[in-house]
Amino acid sequence: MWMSSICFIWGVFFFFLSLFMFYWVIYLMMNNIVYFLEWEVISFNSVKIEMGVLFDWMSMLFMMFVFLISSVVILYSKSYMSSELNLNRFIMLVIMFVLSMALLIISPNMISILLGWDGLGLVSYCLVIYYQNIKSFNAGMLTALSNRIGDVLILMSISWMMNYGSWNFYFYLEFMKNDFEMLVIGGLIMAAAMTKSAQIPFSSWLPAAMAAPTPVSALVHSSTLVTAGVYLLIRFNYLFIDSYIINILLLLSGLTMFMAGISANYEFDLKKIIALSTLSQLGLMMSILSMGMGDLAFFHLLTHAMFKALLFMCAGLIIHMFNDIQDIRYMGGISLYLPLTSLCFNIANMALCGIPFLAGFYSKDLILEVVMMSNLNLFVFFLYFISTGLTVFYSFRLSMYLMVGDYNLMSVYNLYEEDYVMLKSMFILLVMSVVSGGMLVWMIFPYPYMIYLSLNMKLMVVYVSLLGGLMGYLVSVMKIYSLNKFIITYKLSSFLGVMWFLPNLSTYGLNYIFLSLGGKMFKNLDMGWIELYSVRGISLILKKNSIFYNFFHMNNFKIYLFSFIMWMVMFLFMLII
Amino acid sequence: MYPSLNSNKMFFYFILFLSTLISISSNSWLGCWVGLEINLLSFIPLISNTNNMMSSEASLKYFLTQSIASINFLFFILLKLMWMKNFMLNNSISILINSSLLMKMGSTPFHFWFPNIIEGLSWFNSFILMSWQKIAPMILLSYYFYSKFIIIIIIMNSIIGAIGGLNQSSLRKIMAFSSINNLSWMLASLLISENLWIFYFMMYSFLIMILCLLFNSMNLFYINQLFFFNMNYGIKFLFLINFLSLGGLPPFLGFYSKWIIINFLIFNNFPMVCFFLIMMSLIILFFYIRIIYSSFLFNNLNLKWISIKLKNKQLFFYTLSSLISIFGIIFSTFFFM
Amino acid sequence: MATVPILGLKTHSQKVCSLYKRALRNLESYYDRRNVFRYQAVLLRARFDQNAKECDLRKATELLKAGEEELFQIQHPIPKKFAQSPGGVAFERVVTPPDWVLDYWHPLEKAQYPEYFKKREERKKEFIAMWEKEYGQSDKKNSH
Amino acid sequence: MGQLMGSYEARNVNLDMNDNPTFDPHVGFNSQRKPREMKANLEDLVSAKIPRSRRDYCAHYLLDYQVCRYKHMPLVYKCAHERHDYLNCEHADYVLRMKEFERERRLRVREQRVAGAA
Repeated sequence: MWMSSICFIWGVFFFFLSLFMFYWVIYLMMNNIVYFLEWEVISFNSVKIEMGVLFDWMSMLFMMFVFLISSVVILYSKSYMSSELNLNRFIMLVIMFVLSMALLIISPNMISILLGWDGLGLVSYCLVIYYQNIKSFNAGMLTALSNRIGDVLILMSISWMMNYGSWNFYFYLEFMKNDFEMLVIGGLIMAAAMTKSAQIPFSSWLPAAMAAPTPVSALVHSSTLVTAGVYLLIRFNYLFIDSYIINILLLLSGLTMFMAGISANYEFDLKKIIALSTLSQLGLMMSILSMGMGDLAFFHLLTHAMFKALLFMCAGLIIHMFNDIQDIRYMGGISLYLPLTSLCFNIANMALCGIPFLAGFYSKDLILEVVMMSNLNLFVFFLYFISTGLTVFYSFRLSMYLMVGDYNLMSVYNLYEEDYVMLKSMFILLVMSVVSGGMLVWMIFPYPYMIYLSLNMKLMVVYVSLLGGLMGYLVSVMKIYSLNKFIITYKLSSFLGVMWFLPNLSTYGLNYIFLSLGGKMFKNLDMGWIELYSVRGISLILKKNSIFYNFFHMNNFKIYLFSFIMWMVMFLFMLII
Repeated sequence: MYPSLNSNKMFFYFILFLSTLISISSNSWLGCWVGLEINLLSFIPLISNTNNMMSSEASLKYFLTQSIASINFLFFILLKLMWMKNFMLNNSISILINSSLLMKMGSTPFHFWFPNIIEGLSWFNSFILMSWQKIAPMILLSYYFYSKFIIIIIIMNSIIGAIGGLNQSSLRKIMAFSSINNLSWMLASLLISENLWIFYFMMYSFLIMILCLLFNSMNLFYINQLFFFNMNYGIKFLFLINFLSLGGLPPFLGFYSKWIIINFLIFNNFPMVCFFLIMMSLIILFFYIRIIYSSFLFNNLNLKWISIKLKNKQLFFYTLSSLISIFGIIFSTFFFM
Repeated sequence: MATVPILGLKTHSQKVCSLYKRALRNLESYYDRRNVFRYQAVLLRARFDQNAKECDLRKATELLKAGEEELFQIQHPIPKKFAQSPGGVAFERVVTPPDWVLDYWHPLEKAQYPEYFKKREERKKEFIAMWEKEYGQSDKKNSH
Repeated sequence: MGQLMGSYEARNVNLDMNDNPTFDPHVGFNSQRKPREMKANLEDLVSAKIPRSRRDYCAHYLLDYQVCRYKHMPLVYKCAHERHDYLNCEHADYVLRMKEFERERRLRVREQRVAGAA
């Protein structure tokens, strides 16, 4: 009784907290005000150490979404984790995660951001290794260490920011924009955000982190943890306008979007496909952010959070029904057996593709049209549109694999959908992923974007989507005589299918060099030269000298006094001469 | 620990303190000499203890060295008076006068009497010798010194203090060598200003007082006594951490004085002196830590029949002064908040 | 003991069977519809059957080597694995503590289940007796 | 991308998207052209916290929209008309700017042609 009621208590608590945040959003937006509370802990040699919180509509809105998702995820875990002995621990970890996310969201100060950021990294590590098998340990280590890079970069930016005497970056963004130090800080922050949001050199951890329990994936690796980087960059957005370092981010995030879109088509693990689609959407957010449209990135972040959490929760239910099997090759025909789950899944998938009037439509379509309106090079433009097509491509492929066809696992089976605990919490998100786009597009854009395009340009999104949908249908239909394209283009396919070999880069690639270097250093310096010439050497010299010195103390007292007199006489003679 | 309430000894203590005051407040060299001489003669009866042969040997040695130093001092101040008419500065004669004063305070290269004598003294007399007896010669030195000579002496002091103490097993000798090393800091502070010297000297006397009182109350004379030094771990920790303070490890009070001297030395362009002082105090810290380790970590026996009990009154005093020595620098920062 | 066979030493037919099975599993990863898989499996079987009657061992070894090579070249990067089997996502997710952990329980803990532990001790004695009957008395020199 | 295609023709006259008009505004016009006037005044814009990039010739519509937004805050869709007016104005502004861009391009081409003929 107690085990299941902890979920209920916390779920309801977070739900009401979310409603409270919604009230705050309305209040702050209506009056166009920002609350900035600050407590000066200590002021030391003109450096102020402060704890600040910033309540503006942006942080409150994000908090509202985070709390809503965490409330439904906790309610959902009641059933999903029902046979778990340590459910208390699990829920506590999730709550700690949500609280550190909240700390990150409301802090305008680098140090408190670091606290939230490190909290996210640590708790997400604990959550990834929640199932204690080798796969989870490896994934957790990869996650933790990739995020650790970001922590270090934030620490470095903190030390750079000490130049300004306070860590409230909020004040310096515009004021110190042309400063060289601020440029360095911006670069560090950008790289840190890239680790957290799994942009290209660091993206291998996000699919690996799918070793976590599915509610965790729904909360952590789809909508909150990975968007922390995007959120941080939205806060730092003023700094990046017209600065050249952001072009690197534009390129890398565009490539991430593209790479993840392609890799999702080769992946067969249900959760990994969704993770890769998250990665693709993160790339979309990052790239529109790096073009200076922070509000659009934020908008997509929110809508994406809704339908991606829903998608993960549906996937979790399916995995639950299939007795932990995640491979979509075993699945099929679930629309017949799990109709309500399939309903949620398809709506979330369509929202992801940007089917009109679902949540994703408002944000993605707006982003793409703004991209078309802006002055952009051809390469990035194609990255955007190919990735949009790829999104529809893998979504359709996934739907086809899951919904259509026969059940592939075994011949005698009975799937049932009586788990209304999970379904109820999914329905909350279902409603949100239908209406949140239309709601937010009115609410959070005080300054609307004007779009004016020619017909073909306007229909470009529709073209690529239709093409992607067609291809998604084609790859998932398998006939006896159809050629296996994977074997035909084996090398290319394996390159694209494993995220352009990025996992190898972040596991074996870099470690090897540094480990071997460290081994050599240890052998030659620590155990060799340093030991001989500094540690042993100094102590030997001191010991020898000390023994030699003790020899002087063996002398006669008479000799000592005599030598003193001699010394005096010597100087006396010098005086006379 | 407390000096016995013997009226004769009280009298000699009185003369000991008074003679130093005579010496340092006199306005002629001859008056200074008189003060030093009285000081010498009043300290000898304080040293001697009829029950202990070592102390009479020490008093004899002390008498010999100090009187030879006094003779030389008298000779050269008279010589200076005759030849230079008291106004001129001459390097050679300043070296001669300085040498005799350095011998009096037990600085290198005339320090050989110092560890020898201290070996025969009680802890309280060692404390007097290491702190009070240094006042008069050092103040006199500050009147008239040849700075290049003193710099050489400083460096030698720091090296000899560090190297000499490394191989000792007697706590009194270790304290003597650490005193030689601290003498180098004091001389360095004399190069800069007398106020700095007073500051350093007060700090040093305070720290050394805590340790001497401690050793006296527990009858500790050799390192191996620390191996079976059986008392409450926390109290032991509190006491022995004073060694780190004396060695000048940063969060403790002993660092404060050294810090300020380092600061002034660098301001006044003595980087080399500063370098030697810091490096050698590292070695000093090394053998302090060795003392502490033996009591804390390994070789530490808890013998049931050796148990050290402190009187409550003493304990309060020691704890208070140890606390000041450990947290003094942290407390003092509150003054500047 | 001398009777332990040298592990890893397989006959040629064992190697071929192993190759065939692995190739089938690989095909299963590629062709996820059952009917398509059956068709491909028949084709694969036909390729194996073609050379089934090969008596020249030198040639057969070469064929085996070529087969291994081909399988390696088209190994699926994401093989199809059941979740709880080795290599699957949920492998060892539910930890089953080994039996000997019970021997290290505290006597007080053991006292909570007296019947079970009584039976357990008896079973242990039986097991030791069985062991000694089969393999003989353990050497005193080897024991600690 | 649209911008890229639109400005592709202008490359051979070295005209960039962000360039200001260089010719006299009256060249080739019979009637006198009036300079555009800014309807919203600066104090209102500042007090409404309109960011600098939005203080253009349509800012008075934007001000109306903001007022309406604050009036109906959670139900912002009631301000659809104001929003529409603002976007229409922006659209007209965009068309005008594009026309000016095209005029600039053609004048530059003409200048080259005249220089080539001479």
